[in-house]
Amino acid sequence: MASVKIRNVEKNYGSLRVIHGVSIDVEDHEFVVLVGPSGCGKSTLLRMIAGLETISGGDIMIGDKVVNDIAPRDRDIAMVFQNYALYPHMSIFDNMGFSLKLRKRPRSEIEEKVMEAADILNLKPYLERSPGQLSGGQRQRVAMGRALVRDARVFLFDEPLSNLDAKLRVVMRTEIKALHQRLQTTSVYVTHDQIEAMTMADRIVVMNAGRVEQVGAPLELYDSPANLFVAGFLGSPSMNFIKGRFRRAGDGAHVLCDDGTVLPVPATSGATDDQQVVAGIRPEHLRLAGEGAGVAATVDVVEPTGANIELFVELAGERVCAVFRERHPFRPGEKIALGWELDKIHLFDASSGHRI
Amino acid sequence: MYLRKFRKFACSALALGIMTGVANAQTTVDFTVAEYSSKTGPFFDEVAAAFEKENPDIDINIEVVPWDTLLQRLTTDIAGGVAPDISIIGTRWLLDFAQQGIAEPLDSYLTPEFKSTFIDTFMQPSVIDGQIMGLPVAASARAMLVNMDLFEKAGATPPTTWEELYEAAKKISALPEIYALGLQGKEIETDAYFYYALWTFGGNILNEDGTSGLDSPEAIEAARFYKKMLDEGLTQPSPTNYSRENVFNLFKQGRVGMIFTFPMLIPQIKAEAPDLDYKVMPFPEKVTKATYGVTDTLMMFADSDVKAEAWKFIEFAYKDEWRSKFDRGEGFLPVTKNVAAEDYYKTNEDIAGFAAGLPYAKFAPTIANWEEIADVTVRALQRIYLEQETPEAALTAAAAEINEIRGK
Amino acid sequence: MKSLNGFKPLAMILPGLLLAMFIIGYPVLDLANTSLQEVSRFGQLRGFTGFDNFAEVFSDPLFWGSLKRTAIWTVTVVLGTLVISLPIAIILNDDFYGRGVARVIIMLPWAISLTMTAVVWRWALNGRAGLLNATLMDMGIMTEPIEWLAEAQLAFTVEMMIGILVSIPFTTTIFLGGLSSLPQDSYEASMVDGATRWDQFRYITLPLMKPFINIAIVLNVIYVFNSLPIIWVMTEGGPANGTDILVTYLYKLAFRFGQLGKASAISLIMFGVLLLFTVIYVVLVMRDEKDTAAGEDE
Amino acid sequence: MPSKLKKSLIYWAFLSPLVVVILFPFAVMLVTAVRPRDELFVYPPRWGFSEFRWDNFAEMWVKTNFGEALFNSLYVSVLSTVLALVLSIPAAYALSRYPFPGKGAYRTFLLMTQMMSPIVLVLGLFRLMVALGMVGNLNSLVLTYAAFNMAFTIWMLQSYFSTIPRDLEEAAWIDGASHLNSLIRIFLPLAVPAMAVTAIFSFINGWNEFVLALTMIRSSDDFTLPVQIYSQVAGRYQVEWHHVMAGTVLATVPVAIVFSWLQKYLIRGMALGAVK
Repeated sequence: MASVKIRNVEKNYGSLRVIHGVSIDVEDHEFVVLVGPSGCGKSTLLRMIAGLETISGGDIMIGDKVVNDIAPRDRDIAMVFQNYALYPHMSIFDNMGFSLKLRKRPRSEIEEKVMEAADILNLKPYLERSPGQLSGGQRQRVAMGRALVRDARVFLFDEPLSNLDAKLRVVMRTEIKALHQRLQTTSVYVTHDQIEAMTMADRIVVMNAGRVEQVGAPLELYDSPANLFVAGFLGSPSMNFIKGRFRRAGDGAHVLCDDGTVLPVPATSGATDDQQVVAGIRPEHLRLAGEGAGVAATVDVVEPTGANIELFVELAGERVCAVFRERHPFRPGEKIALGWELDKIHLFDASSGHRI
Repeated sequence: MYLRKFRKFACSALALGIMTGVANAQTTVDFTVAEYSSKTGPFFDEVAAAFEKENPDIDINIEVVPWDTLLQRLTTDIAGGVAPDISIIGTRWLLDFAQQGIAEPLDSYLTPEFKSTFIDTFMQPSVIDGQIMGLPVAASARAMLVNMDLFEKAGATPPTTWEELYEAAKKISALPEIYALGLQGKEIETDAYFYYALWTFGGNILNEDGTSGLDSPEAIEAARFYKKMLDEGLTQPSPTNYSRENVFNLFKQGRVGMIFTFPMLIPQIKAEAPDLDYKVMPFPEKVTKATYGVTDTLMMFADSDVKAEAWKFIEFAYKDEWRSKFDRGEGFLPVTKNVAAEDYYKTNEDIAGFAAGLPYAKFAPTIANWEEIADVTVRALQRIYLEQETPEAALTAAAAEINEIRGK
Repeated sequence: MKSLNGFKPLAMILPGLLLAMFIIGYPVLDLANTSLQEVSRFGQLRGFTGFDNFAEVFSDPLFWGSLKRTAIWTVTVVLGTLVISLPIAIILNDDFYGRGVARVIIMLPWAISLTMTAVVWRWALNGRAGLLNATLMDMGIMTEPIEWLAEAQLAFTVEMMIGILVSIPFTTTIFLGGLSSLPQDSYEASMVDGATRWDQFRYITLPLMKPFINIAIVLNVIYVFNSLPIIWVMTEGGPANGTDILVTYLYKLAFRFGQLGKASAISLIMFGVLLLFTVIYVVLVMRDEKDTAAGEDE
Repeated sequence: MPSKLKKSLIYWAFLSPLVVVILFPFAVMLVTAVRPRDELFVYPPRWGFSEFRWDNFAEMWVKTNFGEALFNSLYVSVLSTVLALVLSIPAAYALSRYPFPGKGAYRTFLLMTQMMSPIVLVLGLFRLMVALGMVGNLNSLVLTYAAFNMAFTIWMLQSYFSTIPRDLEEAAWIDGASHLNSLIRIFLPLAVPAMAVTAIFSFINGWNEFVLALTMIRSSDDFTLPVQIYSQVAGRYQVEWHHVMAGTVLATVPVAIVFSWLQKYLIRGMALGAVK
């Protein structure tokens, strides 16, 4: 197995710079997910690790060797492509065993390896078929099988689940995670789906417009997002943001919104008085306040998802979303009051977006 | 000009729907003209225009056809039932046309005085089984052209006999990158190039009994002579890559001392190699003197339904003024006595050189399947020049094959 | 949604079918009829003679010689064209400086008629006055001019090379069409799998190009088998019939020696040989190709 | 050195022998066409010549009636292409859209029509044209060229049409369009590249065809270009090579230009057609 070190790597297409000095260290056996909106450069970065894109600046090291100028085949990496990139004219068996055939491995070894991978991914009944005769899910598994057989030092995944239907995506997610726990191969996984990131990653790298916003464990990012972008990106439904001014009052503190609403915040916050701030509260951290407490809000839209109820309310002149496990009989237009644990609210500097 | 054409197609496209032909008042004489040079088409258009002025009710439709595809054109026309009324053909095909009943005998049309205008030697080849099946329209006799500069440089004298030719050849070939004799070995008239020697060595294309004369001792000796010249580098190498035209090009380039050619080369030399000093001489002789007379024939088609009008045009076209203009323009020998009597043919020593051979001119026998026999002969000669077979073996095999073709 | 009954498509096919049947069908029947008749020099049918023409053809040594040369001619030209056109297509499919110019030049031989190409080559190959010898001698490659068309073997080789040259544009275009329809991501996957450029060519490009190669082979064989102008203009099948292939021998028989019956027989035999080849090829080679491409989508 | 430049050099090195061999005849043509007549047969043969004799082209234009031949070639090539397309578009559409009895037989028939080369059929074709009373008329060429080209045009169009998604038309049908105007308004605009490709192929076949034109056309002012130029070489005692080559150059230039201009269509047409 091997670690993957990315040292302030840059990438530009002509004069346009798409990746600005990114540095990430993927430890041995780790499962790191690169997540971000489409066009943020995550796939480009992955392809640079694979060697399918040239590196404009900085270094990429696999294990302890700089691989900038090494051809993909000599980097000992395996990759699962977004639309599987299976060889249409070869059988599933040949598809999976192709990398070994290229390295002139004996037939018996190829058979053994392919059978083993087919077992893991229960592809045995389809080995003699051609890709055209398989379903999306099956083809996705063959793409993975091909990577398995390669038993490379690093696995690269380029949004492998994006072409699957929602149900199958959940199943495959768990399968990939189980596979990693079993094989412990260092993996770099690219996705735009933040739920995949949260559920699969040992560590997540949130990227935006060619820059790294934050790197950390899923829950660390979820609970203490470094900036507005990360806060808004992770979590579904996403965090609510309300602008206002930070005010200290006695031993407490609050945020005064433009329309006069007062939002209680922890006094320990490092914000300075009258600082323009953005208050962030996750929908599941909002709860119905008792009589006379909490902040006034009027119900706008009620969306039951079965497991819980997503409630959209008008609060401090902004649309805010709250999630409740219990089935309260909310009716549009009803006046309610919402409250939250002081340690659950986040404050960001309005101009820089950084966490305070 | 284009508009007229467009109208013509539009109405014929209409004709596709309705098959009725449009009966026109004029009678049309279809005349297929073989193309000797870029001057041929315009000349016959001029004759036709003049004729149509005098005979407004007759329209002459000229169709100019390249020589190489003339036989194919006539074959498809006849097969398709749209043969022309009159056509220029190679005399060597005349027998086939006559035998298949396609050519119209002209004796009944030919008035005695019109017949007397023709030079007998040229009339002879178009007479088959006593019937005149066509009129000579173009004639040439072959002769030798020598490059006087090369002869002076080599200190050789233009030869009159094959031995003298051989001696002179050795001197001329000594000159750097110069060859004494141009030897044709490819395509049309490759066999004629051999007949010049065959005849002068005393041989003949056909023996009295009609069998092929190719395996006669004289024929073999003539072939051996050519082969000797080739082997000793006295001719240009690989003759089988040299068609008639390629050999003449060598002469124009001044790279060859002697060639056997026809009068039509003279105007070319004047245009393309103006300062070439050449002299026209008869073929070298051994046993006899000989030259190769070649005529083309103007023939009328038996199933033409405008024979009278066609004949009228023929008589018109044979007027001295037209014949003289035609012969001079194309560089042919005259076929009619009056034109031959013109001083141009007396004073012009080039033409005189070619015409001098007429008394002893020999003609290719008008026999059936001539093209095939010629092809067999050419193939034999090519095998000899390529050293694939000795002259004797090649010629005997060829003679056998010819006899089989002729059913002798 | 089969919204149209079987009649409408037939109606759409009919006009084209009628024209083709009429314009091509009639002459084929006429040819068949002629081949069974005794025919005069000028194409007049002289009555039924059954298979005499065919018997005459099969007993003619020049026919067998021409048949052998036709096989050599077709195989060499078609294979030569394929072997050269594939790399050319791969290059032209890739992006490099001056690609546009290269494409136009490669396509140029298609813009000029075969007859003209042959006339120009014959003029250039002429022993003494030809520019080819001149150029080669100027470049010092040769000291003595070579008589390219003097001897059958060399002449035939030169003609085959020109045959290849003029077939390259058509074949390259077919391959370019094929190459640009290949799935690009398979190549990236193969790079990761450890394939060198040669492996990519052997295991991905070639197998996926099979349908295009087959089409190119069938069409080229048909066009090359029937190609008259190059050999006719340059050597007329000579010297000593050394470069005659069936179509030039047939043309000589029909229009120079006037043996139309025999010529018709040969043309039918040619059609038979070509038909046989195409049917066998289509059944054998292109059939198994059909099932691998079956069931394309989910 | 940037990889693209290195790659370009390697590619050009590989292409250069072929490019030289392709351009050689064109160079010979050009050099012979502009040479003064008395330098045609100079020894040793050389590329150079004393002066550009441009009026060779003018002389040739007049002497060989080149203008008329050019018009005839254009007339025949364009009309036969239009006729071939008009007849093959519905057929190709039917082949690609509807299953119908005898479809396989029809496709094999098309392939077989390709197998009979015109040379072999020239006598029969001639008799047919005589029966139609069209011998000597350029329309006979228009018909025969269209008939011989149709096999390829139908096959080419059909393989392209089958790549055009059906749902566009089906949507039009639902909107109430009849089959005919869905074909014309929706389908054909999408098929323009394929039609361009087939048009080029058919045009070039018509432009360069020789044997049929030689047999069918009688009077020299109806000759098409290939026949007109060939007639200056075939069997004449006096071959004016500078005119022959001048004619060949002029006959090649228009097609070469059309070619390079529509070239990208050709590739795209072939590609999308995927030649199934």
